[in-house]
Amino acid sequence: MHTILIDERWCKGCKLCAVNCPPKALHMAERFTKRGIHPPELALNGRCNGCRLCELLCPDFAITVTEEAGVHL
Amino acid sequence: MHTILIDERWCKGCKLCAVNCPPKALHMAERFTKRGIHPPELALNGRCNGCRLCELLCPDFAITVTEEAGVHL
Amino acid sequence: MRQEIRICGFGGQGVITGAVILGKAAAVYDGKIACQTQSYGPEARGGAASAMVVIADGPIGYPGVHAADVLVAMSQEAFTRYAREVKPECIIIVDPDTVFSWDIPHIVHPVRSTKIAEELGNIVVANIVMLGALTALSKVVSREAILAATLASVPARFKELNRSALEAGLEAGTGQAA
Amino acid sequence: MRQEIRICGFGGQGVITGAVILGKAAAVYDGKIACQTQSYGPEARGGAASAMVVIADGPIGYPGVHAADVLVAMSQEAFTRYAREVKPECIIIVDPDTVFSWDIPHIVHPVRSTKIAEELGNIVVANIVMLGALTALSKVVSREAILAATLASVPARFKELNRSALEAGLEAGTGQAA
Amino acid sequence: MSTTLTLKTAAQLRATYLRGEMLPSIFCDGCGLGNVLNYTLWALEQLGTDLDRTVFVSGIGCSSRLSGYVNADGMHTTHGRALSFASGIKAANPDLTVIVFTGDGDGVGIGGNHFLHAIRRNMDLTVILVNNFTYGMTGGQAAPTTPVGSFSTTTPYGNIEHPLDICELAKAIGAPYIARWPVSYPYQPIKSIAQGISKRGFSLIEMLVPCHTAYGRRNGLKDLEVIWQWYRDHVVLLDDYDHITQFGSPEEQAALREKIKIGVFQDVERECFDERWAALVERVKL
Amino acid sequence: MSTTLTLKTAAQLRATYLRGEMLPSIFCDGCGLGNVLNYTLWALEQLGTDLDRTVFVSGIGCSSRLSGYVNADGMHTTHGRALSFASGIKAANPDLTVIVFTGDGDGVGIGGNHFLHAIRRNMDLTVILVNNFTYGMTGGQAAPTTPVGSFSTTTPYGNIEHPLDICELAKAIGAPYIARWPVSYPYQPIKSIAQGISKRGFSLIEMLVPCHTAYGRRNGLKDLEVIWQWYRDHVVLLDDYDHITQFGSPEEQAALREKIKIGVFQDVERECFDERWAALVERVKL
Amino acid sequence: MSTYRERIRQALGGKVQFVQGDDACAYGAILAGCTFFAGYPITPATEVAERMSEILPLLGGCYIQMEDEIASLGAIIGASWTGAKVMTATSGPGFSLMQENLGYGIMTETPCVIINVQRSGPSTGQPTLAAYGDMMQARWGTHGDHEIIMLCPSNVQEALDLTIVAFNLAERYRTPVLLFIDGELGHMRERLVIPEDGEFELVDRVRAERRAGYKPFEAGESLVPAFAPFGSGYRTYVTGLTHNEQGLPRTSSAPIHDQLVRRLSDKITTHSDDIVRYEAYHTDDCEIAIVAYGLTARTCRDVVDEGRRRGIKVGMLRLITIWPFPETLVADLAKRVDAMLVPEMNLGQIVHPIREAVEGRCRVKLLAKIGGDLHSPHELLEALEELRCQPR
Amino acid sequence: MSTYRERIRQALGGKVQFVQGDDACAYGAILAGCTFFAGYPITPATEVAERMSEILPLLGGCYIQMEDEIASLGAIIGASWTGAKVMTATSGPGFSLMQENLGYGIMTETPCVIINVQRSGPSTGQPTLAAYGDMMQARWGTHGDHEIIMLCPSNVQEALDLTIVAFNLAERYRTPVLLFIDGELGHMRERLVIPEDGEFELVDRVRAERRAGYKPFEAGESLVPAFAPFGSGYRTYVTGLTHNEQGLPRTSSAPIHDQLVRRLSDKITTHSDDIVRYEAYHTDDCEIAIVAYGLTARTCRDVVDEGRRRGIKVGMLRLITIWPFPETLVADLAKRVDAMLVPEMNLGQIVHPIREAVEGRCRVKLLAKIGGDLHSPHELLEALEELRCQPR
Ligand SMILES: Cc1ncc(C[n+]2csc(CCOP(=O)(O)OP(=O)(O)O)c2C)c(N)n1
Ligand SMILES: Cc1ncc(C[n+]2csc(CCOP(=O)(O)OP(=O)(O)O)c2C)c(N)n1
Ligand code: SF4
Ligand code: SF4
Ligand code: SF4
Ligand code: SF4
Ligand code: SF4
Ligand code: SF4
Ligand SMILES: [Mg+2]
Ligand SMILES: [Mg+2]
Repeated sequence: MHTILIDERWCKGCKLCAVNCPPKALHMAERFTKRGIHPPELALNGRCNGCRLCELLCPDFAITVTEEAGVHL
Repeated sequence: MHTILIDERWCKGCKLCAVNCPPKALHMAERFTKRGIHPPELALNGRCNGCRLCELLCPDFAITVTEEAGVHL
Repeated sequence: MRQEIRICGFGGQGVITGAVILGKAAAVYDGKIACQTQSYGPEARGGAASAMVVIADGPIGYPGVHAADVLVAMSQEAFTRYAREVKPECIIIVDPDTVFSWDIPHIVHPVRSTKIAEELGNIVVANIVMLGALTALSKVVSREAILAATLASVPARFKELNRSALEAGLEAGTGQAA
Repeated sequence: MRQEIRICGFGGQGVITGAVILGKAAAVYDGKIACQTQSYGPEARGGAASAMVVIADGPIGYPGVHAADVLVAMSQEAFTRYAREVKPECIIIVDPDTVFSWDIPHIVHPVRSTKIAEELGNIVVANIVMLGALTALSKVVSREAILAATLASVPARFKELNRSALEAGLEAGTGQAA
Repeated sequence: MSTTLTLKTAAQLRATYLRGEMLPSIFCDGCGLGNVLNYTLWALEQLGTDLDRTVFVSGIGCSSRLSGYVNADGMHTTHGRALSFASGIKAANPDLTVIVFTGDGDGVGIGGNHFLHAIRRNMDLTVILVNNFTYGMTGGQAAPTTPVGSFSTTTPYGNIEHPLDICELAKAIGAPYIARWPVSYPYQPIKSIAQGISKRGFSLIEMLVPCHTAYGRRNGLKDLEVIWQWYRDHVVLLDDYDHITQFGSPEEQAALREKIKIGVFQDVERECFDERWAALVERVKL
Repeated sequence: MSTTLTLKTAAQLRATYLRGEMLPSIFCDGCGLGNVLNYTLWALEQLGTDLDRTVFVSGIGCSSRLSGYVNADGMHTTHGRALSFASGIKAANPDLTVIVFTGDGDGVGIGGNHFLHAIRRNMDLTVILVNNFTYGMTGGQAAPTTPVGSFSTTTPYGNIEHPLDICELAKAIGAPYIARWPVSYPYQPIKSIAQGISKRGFSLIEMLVPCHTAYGRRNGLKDLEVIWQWYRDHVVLLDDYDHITQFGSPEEQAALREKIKIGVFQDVERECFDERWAALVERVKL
Repeated sequence: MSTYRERIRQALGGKVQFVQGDDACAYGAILAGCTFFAGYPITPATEVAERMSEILPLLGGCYIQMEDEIASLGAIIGASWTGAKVMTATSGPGFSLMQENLGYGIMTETPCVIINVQRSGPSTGQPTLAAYGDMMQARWGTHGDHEIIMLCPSNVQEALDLTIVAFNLAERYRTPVLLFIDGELGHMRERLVIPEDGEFELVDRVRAERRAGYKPFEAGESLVPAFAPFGSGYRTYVTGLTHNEQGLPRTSSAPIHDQLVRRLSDKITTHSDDIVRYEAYHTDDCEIAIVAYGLTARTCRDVVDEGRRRGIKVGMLRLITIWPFPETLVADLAKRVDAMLVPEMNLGQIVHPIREAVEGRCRVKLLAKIGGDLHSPHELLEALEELRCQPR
Repeated sequence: MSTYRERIRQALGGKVQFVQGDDACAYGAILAGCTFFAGYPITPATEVAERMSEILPLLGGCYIQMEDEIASLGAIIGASWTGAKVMTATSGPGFSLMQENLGYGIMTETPCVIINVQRSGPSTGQPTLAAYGDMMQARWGTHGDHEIIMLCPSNVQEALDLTIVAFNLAERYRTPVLLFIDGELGHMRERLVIPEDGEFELVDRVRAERRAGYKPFEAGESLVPAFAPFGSGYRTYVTGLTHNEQGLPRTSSAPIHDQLVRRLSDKITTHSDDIVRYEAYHTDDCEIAIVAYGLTARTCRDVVDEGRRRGIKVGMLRLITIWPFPETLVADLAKRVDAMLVPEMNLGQIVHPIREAVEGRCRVKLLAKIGGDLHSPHELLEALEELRCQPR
């Protein structure tokens, strides 16, 4: 089971990860980060297949796919 | 019958006219001009066919083909 | 009389546009002297941005803000940085969705400009909401002037949106002023 | 003692090379102080060229020629221009094939350098012929020095040609000096 | 060269290659410049490039800011001149790997002449040129790559100048490695950047990067999804291009005219400057 | 367009087109630059160009001195920048005929970027670029056109840099008219220059001119006859080239590699800057 | 059909506007009759180009974005020779690149206007922040001996007004004229009133009148030769080489060079009365004079008022023309005051010609400030107080 | 196998030579340890490049001819960051083009040497003739605040000696150093004695010693940071933007900008004692001082001798370091003399800082000469006589 970590200092809420996630496992959270943006979060645990495309397409190195439990940096 | 005029102020004695004259009608004179070079002159009157290649190939606009008698400018 | 207004927040929130419209309202429609400046980092898009307007009756020398008479803050970072440079009687307006804490000895007027704008259908008019609130609360420019300046500054197809945003802001501000 | 030498003519006649060899003879082989300068127009190739050498026992201040002690002229134009800037006792050497008239109150030494060079097989050594003549007539440099400097300045395959030219010049000069 | 990207996690990649103190980047949210950087780092990782012996050079522009994020020697120079500084570095120390980040404006606008001559000399540089059709950093003026008819802050009535095809230009001058990829393709650019770095001589990887802020905004492409889609719709693989040219229907052929060719344009061997210089020195040195 | 040159005598041509007070030229004896000038004047004569409405622009170099000899408006600018001045003249007054004389160093050495962009914009200029393989005016340093192995004052051990093919470069950028001729061919350049002037858009006529003084001297080609012969031996007409490539013997094909292609490389129509600008103004003007 | 002047007003829009210093420069250019602009984007000068690209097509003029600043200046010089009034705009890095062609413009006596919206250098420095670090570069940036004209406005309205003046001076003296503002003023918005025709002077370069005997670089008493545009049949040859009055190269003649280069210099220095503009504020009776220019001078005005309130006899000489430097003006002032305070947004540049002019006749105190912030009224007052306490 | 220093001597040839000023600069560079040269031909500086192109391959160094002067300076700055000692050479038009990258070299603290063999400007002017028209450009040519080091030899031997000094200063202060001669000296041939190792100083930039905690732009008391070449694992980021001690861009911080730019300036001005070189000739008791530099100073020496013979109490201060300007030196001299005569091969350039330093303490007379000819001893003497007759 994969989960994702978001570096909230770096994430700009651009949605590229969510838009390009093949199984649409990500959506943008309602809440604001300190930077004033909506960060992505896993929509339903278990949908993520660990393909890492989000990592590759995130322009801000803000997302990490991991098999460990998620922590916000 | 053609003859050639040389503008001695401009001629640099490069020989291009003489070298490229198809009937070899030109040769370089023995004498020096004021610029210290040997100017071209008609080798044998009558050989020149008036083709004007010398005019076209003279880089210094120094030679004119004419049907009038030659005068040195 | 010299009045100093600062509008600040993230780059991208339209704080500069807001200040430009404010200045235009004063200079072109209220017939005052006005001078608008700004400061931002290379991170214009996302970093801290601050726009200043000085409004006066005569020539304006130093064009910057010494101590604001009015402060509009649309991000925590900007608030923290600029809340120090205000007059004791400064009118302070913040968006409580982006400025979380405002522990200072001033009355702070919270105006949910982002939310109001989102509700109006486009987050980009949050700055116009703030202009409305500012006009209602501070009276640095007239209502007529700010409306005229706003409408003159936006493309035709956005005029209605902006008018609504301004009115919503005026309303929110008037409520606060009470 | 300061001695000023000018070698002048058309661009392309090697007047500068001549002066360089002369300077080198003085500075490197005669152990004197020497300074060589030149002047030419954009028409370097064909226009007037003049090269100057100052030879002295101590540091050389002004590097140019005030009034030449030795003048070598290889074109009429150059002669006409520079024959004015000479000392009364100036040694003047000209090539009578390129300098036609020299109506001045100095003894003028005609040396047919171009012709001599042509006879030696290459017109380009006319300048070296002149160096020989100059050495013979003026003694600004020693014969050993001028020979060494000449040989050091030309590619191996031209050494003999240059040696002959220098000797021809020395001979022509010695004849004149007589 | 494999394109398996499982060797390291993104977190490890970051820790190894990035200057943490430089992040978040100064780029707009969603700007593909970050992707270009990401792909570059993966290429370095694939090659096992020694960062201690690698220099990242750039000019001035959004794209030229990329050099600052890599935790290696770097040189952020003057606008348009990156290739001359890079040439100096490479010529003075051919053992270094020199990678240049530049923009369309920096690289072939003001810097076109250095581009021309660095390729002519075949300097052993890997040039990652970001083409976003605009001068992004200064807010979206027309660039030499701006399509005809496009709007920009200096072409308020539509651009009238022919845009430059950078890869074709590089090919005419003789660059031994040339590729073009849009940023929406992650794997191919990684491979091309790695190939470019491995190549002795000048390598050009032109990255098509959407600039939604400065360019997109004025051309109906402000939305990130929309502009990414535009790039998907407007590119054609070199092979497909050739295939359609030969066998396609008239409509398919007509559609080609609107499309930008992508792929590897050139991959040949050609002796580079430092090899030839070394041979010359070998021949004459005392 | 006829190539009969009987309309005027050389003396009349001189009187009409030359600034007498500028002659004799500053060029070396036998330098082909004079021929280039001569051919240009004949082309003007053929076209009946109005000298009062023609401007000759140049940069700095021996070749760039040519503008000074024509009795017309002229602008002798800074080194490498002729095309930017010329672009300004043409853009400001499209009714003028603008002819540029430049050198290989001036035009595509230091000036390469202006070359690139003037072509990209398709400025309506006729550029007569003299390629003599060297920086002549400064005494013979290596130029971007110097052949590999050649000697120059700055390549005392032989040049190692690849020379640029200027016509191919212009073609890649899209110049609508491109021709290359050696100076020993008189009639073809006259025709090409005339065609170039008539063409709306950027025309390039590259003239191969022997520089026996600065280049030839160091490469066994000091003698005028020898260097003229070199050019005769080292050129091949485009048609012949294609023919030999297709049908030639292996030896003939091998020989091609040493040869420079000459002829008309490009002759197409392409809307030029001032036409497009005029259309834009027409569309928006008050 | 409306006249060209009417269309200009139409293109510029409302009479009272709230616009940036950069915009004002563009408006000034259009009002002055500029029909050709070539430029290259650079912060914080880009808006000048942007405005020109919007307005010029409306008026049938030409805007062209070149490949760099070298080409931009080249293009406007070329265009100027067709008779057009021309301009370019840039900032430090671009101005550095323009130096070679600037010298060409001077040597060929080409009217043109260059706007430099200064940012903080050296090098790329602080691209978005204000500075006055190119003041001496304006005077000495290109190689060889030359004079230059440079104007320095203090507010948005003056940016417009002085741009018109810059064009007029360029036309009158046939020389490149520089107008220097800074990133802060360039991006500052203020009330701008667009003047009516007739409210400002409009100068056109003197045209050649007859072809016979015309020498393109022969100057009469004005020291400025008459101009014949390309295409008018005068067949002018223009070269950056030393040239005779005919315009033909004469590169080895010392007298021709001397005569030419001195004339180019003299045509500016001998007309400095016409060129020099300044504002004297309470300088009649002052003991301390602030000598300021540009943005800083705005604050200094406030400070003079405040200083007087505090009993300091302070005044301000605001330099509007920086080059040619108003040497006598400053020297005369030096005779009358105890001290001069020179606040500069650089490490001390115009203080050099000031000190040179002062010749020790009064104290000169530099208040240098760099990094992007303006001098605050407070620090200026402090400096004043300090000067007051240190008697000579 | 011979050592590198031995091979240098072999490559340079005979110990006593008769060569040009340009050659001497090249020789000096090689002796100083220069291994990288990038350049672009220009009269009258081309011979420097030609010599370097001959010698460097013999020693395994690198010569590269770039596409222009901008690229040439760019290339040597890049090469310098690999640790090489680097040089380029040019003349006025090329030096004008170098201004932007010169500022970059200053801002990034890159050791490099630039030779300017001055010709007569403005613009292309007189390409083959001598002038000293770029003296102020050297100081002020690039945008933004900065200091610069510039040396000015008077003869061929000194051209070699001072080129070595230029490299040493560049290395010691990590900054571009300019060496200015003129077309006449550049092409003048004189006796040159190639000094032995040990007869001259050789300085190398201070190297970083440990990676831990290394900040590439942190400077100690010397104000000069320690250098870590590219490829040595220190991972240095170099930018022309305002940067912190780590080298990272900080473009909106006024204090960081102020600190950086003042340090760059101070590292030169505070070491002026080490940098300033001059020659005082009979200045102890003189009443009139000739203040001269470069080629002109040669003639002035003769003139001082002749003047003394004629009973004029004349001396000469020959400035060798022009920038940083030796202000106190000149100011002190001004206190002791009646008048200064400043002969310049320009319309008056170094006379400005001289006048500024003099502060009216003595008369200052400029003797300006342009057009290519040197001041003749005669006209210098005339000027002296005139000065003597006009008492203060
Ligand atoms: C000499 C100079 N001219 C202009 C500029 C201003 N400038 C900075 S970035 C830039 C454009 C960069 O365009 P590009 O290389 O395409 O990069 P992008 O921002 O689009 O990624 C310009 C014109 C400058 N810094 N220096
Ligand atoms: C900025 C600048 N750099 C260098 C020069 C010196 N320069 C004058 S002409 C020339 C070379 C010209 O070469 P090319 O254009 O090929 O003309 P050619 O003389 O060979 O005909 C150079 C480098 C200059 N005048 N200006
Ligand atoms: S792509 Fe990256 S920056 Fe964008 S929303 Fe996702 S995590 Fe955030
Ligand atoms: S790893 Fe793949 S599936 Fe999981 S969130 Fe990222 S893109 Fe979606
Ligand atoms: S070609 Fe012309 S210049 Fe040469 S020799 Fe003949 S006439 Fe004289
Ligand atoms: S006209 Fe023809 S034949 Fe007569 S001299 Fe000239 S080239 Fe020879
Ligand atoms: S302006 Fe464009 S290129 Fe620059 S960061 Fe923003 S999106 Fe990217
Ligand atoms: S140097 Fe070469 S190009 Fe120049 S005039 Fe002489 S032969 Fe012609
Ligand atoms: Mg771009
Ligand atoms: Mg050439």
